[in-house]
Amino acid sequence: MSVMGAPDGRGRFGEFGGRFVPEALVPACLELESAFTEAWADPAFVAEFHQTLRLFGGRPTPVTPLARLSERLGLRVYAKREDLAHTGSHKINNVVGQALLTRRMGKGRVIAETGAGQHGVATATAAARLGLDCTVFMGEVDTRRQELNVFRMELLGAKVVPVTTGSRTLKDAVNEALREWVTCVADTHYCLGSVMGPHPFPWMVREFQRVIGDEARAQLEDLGVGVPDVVVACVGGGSNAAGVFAGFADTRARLVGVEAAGGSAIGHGAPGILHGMRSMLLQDEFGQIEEAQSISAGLDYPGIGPEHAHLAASGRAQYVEISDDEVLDGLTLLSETEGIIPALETAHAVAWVAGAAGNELAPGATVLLNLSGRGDKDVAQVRALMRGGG
Amino acid sequence: MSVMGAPDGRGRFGEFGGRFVPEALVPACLELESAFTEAWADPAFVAEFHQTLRLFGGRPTPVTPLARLSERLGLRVYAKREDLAHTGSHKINNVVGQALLTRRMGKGRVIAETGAGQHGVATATAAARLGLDCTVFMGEVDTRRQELNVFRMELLGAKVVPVTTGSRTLKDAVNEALREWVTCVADTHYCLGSVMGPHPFPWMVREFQRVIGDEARAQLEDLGVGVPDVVVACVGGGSNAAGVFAGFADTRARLVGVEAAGGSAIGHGAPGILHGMRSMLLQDEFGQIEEAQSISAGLDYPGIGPEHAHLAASGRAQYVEISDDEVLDGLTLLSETEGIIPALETAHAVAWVAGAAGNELAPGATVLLNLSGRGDKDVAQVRALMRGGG
Amino acid sequence: MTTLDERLSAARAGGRRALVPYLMAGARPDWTRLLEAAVAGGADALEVGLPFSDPMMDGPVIQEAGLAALAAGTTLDSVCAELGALDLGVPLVAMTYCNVVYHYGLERAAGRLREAGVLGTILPDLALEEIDSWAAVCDAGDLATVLMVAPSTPPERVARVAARSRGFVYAAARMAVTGAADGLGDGVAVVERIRAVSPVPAYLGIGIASPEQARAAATAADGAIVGSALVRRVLDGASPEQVETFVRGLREAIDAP
Amino acid sequence: MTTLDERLSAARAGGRRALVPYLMAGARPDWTRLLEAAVAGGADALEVGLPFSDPMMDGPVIQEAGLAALAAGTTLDSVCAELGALDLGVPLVAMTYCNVVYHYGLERAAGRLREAGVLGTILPDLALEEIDSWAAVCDAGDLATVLMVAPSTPPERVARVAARSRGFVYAAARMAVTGAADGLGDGVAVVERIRAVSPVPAYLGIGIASPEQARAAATAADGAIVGSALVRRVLDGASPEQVETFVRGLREAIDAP
Ligand SMILES: Cc1ncc(COP(=O)(O)O)c(C=O)c1O
Ligand SMILES: Cc1ncc(COP(=O)(O)O)c(C=O)c1O
Repeated sequence: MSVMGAPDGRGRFGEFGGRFVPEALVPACLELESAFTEAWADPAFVAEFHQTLRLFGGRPTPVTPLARLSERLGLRVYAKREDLAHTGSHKINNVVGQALLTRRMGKGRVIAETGAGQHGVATATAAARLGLDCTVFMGEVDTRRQELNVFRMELLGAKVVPVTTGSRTLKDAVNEALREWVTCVADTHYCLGSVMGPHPFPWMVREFQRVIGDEARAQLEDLGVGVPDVVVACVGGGSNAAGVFAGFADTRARLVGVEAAGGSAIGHGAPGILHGMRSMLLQDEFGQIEEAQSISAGLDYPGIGPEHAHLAASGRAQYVEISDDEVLDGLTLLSETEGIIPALETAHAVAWVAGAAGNELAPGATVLLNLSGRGDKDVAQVRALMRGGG
Repeated sequence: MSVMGAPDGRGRFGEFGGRFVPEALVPACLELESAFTEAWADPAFVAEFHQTLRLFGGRPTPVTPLARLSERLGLRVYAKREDLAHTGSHKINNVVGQALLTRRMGKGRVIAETGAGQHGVATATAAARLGLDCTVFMGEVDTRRQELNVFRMELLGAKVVPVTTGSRTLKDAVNEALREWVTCVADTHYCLGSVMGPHPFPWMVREFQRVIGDEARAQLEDLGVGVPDVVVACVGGGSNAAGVFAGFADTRARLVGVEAAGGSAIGHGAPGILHGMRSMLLQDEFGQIEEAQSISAGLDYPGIGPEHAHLAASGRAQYVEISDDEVLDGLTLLSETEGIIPALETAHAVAWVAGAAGNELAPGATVLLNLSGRGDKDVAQVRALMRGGG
Repeated sequence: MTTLDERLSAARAGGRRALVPYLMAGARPDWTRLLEAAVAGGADALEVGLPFSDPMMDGPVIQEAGLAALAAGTTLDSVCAELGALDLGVPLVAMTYCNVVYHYGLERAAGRLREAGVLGTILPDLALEEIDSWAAVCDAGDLATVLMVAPSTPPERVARVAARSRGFVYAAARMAVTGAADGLGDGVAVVERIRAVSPVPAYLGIGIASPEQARAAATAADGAIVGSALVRRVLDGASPEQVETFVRGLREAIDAP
Repeated sequence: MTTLDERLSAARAGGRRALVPYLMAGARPDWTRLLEAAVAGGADALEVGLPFSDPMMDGPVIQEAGLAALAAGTTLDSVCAELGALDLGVPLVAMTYCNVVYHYGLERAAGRLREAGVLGTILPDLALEEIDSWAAVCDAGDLATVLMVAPSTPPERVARVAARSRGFVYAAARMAVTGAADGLGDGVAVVERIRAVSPVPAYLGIGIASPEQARAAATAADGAIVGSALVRRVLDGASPEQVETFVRGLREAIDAP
């Protein structure tokens, strides 16, 4: 397997990945695997995917040279602007792909899990656009924390189901979506939100997201930058990182994934099995999954996509951590110097670049920062945090 | 003067426009007029403008065929997606232009007025990007209604000054910004937010916004649609409408501007002089300016850009009204059928298209809808309105 | 000690329809007494849940029991220690999720479970494609790997699943996670599909809640698995005697002529 | 009735430095008594504000007075009616914004004002480039159009503004809207620039608040305009006597040897 090529027949990236699901879901995963494999080899489907992203999703997103930030840090920083994609983050790439595939499979409904609501809103968006029914599972705690995103999904015609089991957050929303999927695989596709879950999801989602890296590679070429020294992205499940890394896996660019310190599956986790995949997971000494703790809902996941576990194990990518404290500085730095308020998730990557400038990152190094999403969704929270208001 | 060409030497579009400002501001207006005229004729400036919009602002924004809405309405509707531009609306086009011009004029600071905060956030954004100081005047009532936008501006490094005079809303913010400008014209540019104010603002802002129409014209050509039957846009001050109309003024396309019923300067106003311009204004029998009343803050302006007053007088464009009641239906219609939650402002244009389908708009008519901005900013308000929660 | 296959085949040969109640280890401090009560009520084998934080195949009732067990500090070790001290006289099958045994270590987990008297395991998130390493360890350690056949399992796959399953095949009566329901769902068809390709006993579970359902299930298949309906009673505070009575009701329905 | 030019030139020829207090019509029910008090205190002419909803050249004090006047129902007609009934003995200059007179109709407004005894107008938002139609009407109706020169007005433009101004030129002491301030700002330079190109009297205003400033202004220029400092007192409830006293203080400072 080439670096960031397709996984093996069992959906493995090295030791990680696989398909650990109840028998009831195996046929659906197999169906999905063959449907995706076939669709992705079909130029008509690929063209439809790219056309939908172009006409509806706002692609290509630009690569923006960040002159003032660069000067401040003594680096040459470029941002891949997923914040400009429809619905405000890279999430749209994946959901457009999966929604088109759902239609191609002859299914009329999608279900999805969501944490803060970004993937839920994106899924509801793609479903509305294609006329699919949509149900989104969201931890009850999150439905209260993010009631506006719940309302957004409802405006888009989706049904939001509060999940009252377990910790009532993202992890449990995934469980509940999987449980629901068991009951309706025949006519429903589970639109998973990151490069996680059972095979073929980690691979398929990465392929839908690789448009980020492929575009950026060409755009940096056009800008005369060529291959950057470093490509950096935040990592929750790891879809934006996988998408941008995919464009540079075969280059000499250093790949850096930035996890939230409180959700650092590579940094603090151990191999394990959850949500259909073998990967690195936060867990206790008995193999019980622990809850992640992060200022940013989108990084609040105790696992990481299996391909990242493999990239870490093989040394091709490096995974670092940023603590909640450092995140707000990253957010204000980019806002003030460049007029771009990043999502809290994205601010982890900004904070790492700022901290690494001058030491881990040599002066003048070229950095491609994947600006995975815009911060509008987080502004109320950031305000409360900065004012010490909770 | 050709339709939507440059105004005459006094900045008149027919009977409207001009420059009604205190003597202290006249030199600054003259300086701006010549700076803009010269810059706009300088290919280097124009190239920098377009490059900044491309690399930073997310242009070109796509034209999206709205298949499901079209089917629902029996029309062929296309949306120009300004909601995908950086900061979420067309406002970025204008502020990028003015910020670049500010730098070119050797000024280090911008001031701006804002109502709900969209233009303020956009101005703060462009200022941060270019390293300009920025102060935004915002009615005190609005700073309380839109505290998150105040915080956004602050994150971007801008200072927000609550305006406590008059009705403490947009109209007064303009007055206050003009008053402030009197005190600092030497080193400060007033970055006005729409096609209003004294010459050269209405012309200059329209020129910065015409990128919308120029792009859309070419994109509709590429899509095989050619010139649409109708081009429709919502109208507050009128910048997004002017921008998109400019691309089609020389065609046979019908141009329709949609005002909020409670802010309908064409529908219910009379000629008058305010904020440096002669235009159509809501005013009482004594020439006192009345407050506009609209569900959408961005249309809550008692005037309209002078060029629109002229386009209405000359018959080249038609101006219609949509009441607050109809707006929410427009918003949900587009959300559910296409996965795009429009701004409340934009929802006026959607509502007009929906209402006109089948009567004013013949079945099968091609419609270009200028999707001026995204609805994220309005979601909390819409939720409260729909739940009757106020 | 014999294997699960031997034990269950022996019963089957005697024409007996099996009743397999499910109980969650550690859900209550007296959980082992509930196992005894179930045996006294007429269970032929017991499914014992080892709690996992993220039980993706379980509905709300068994989730709740699992959380209670975890909150009480239940671990694979603590369960095995308590089970090892019992002599129930019926075979035990542990039901848990992959991560619990993988994290413990496959060989170590198999050894520890077998040592505690467990004869088989059900890991619902361990699909056929992923089973090899665990199955090898289990085969070597005389621990049966019970696999599931779902209504969605295509015929050719039923054959492979059945062939790889040990002790019995868990026939899922419906496309659903655990939880009480009505009727047998697709259970009869699932059992027929298994029967068509394999001689292995098929026990029908998922949503079997009442004596009537248990009887119908044990008639269509070789046995009935009753989980959430029993666990619900346990969570509601049923005494061991009440548990025994409930199980006896199932038993009698199954055995009625 | 004579023109503003004649009246002010006559005073100037006599060597008298003019004091021009500003008061907002309708800000208080007894506003005309305040005009009388200002005359009694020694005003040479009065600037009378006609309220406008959006007074872009005014600071907070005059804005407040204008809003109070509007709230009390003050209109161009109501002001003219009250002014017409007075005999103040000094020339009146109306200060308002374009829309008030444009909406009323230019000829009609000019006629109505002149009829009420007003000799001149200041429309601060009517720039030189836009003045022609209003100026033509005023010239025809013997109503003076007073224009402003600001510190930012370039020299060649000063000449054009001064040439087009009637009665006097309003020399703005600073780049600011109306409102009390310290010193004369750029006033001396502005007056010099006007003097260099035109014989028209120049009155200095914007931020002239105290007797000392009034004296300095009337020394540098041909007269001093005092607005916000007086209006502040009116809003704070000063009696006509107190207004008279305040104006007299300004007068005495100006006239002191
Ligand atoms: C803006 C943004 N960035 C990153 C993430 C993390 O997801 P992933 O690691 O799959 O890119 C999220 C998830 O919601 C997000 O909204
Ligand atoms: C999304 C959107 N559309 C329209 C408007 C109205 O402005 P204009 O008429 O200048 O386009 C605004 C103003 O804030 C806006 O935010």
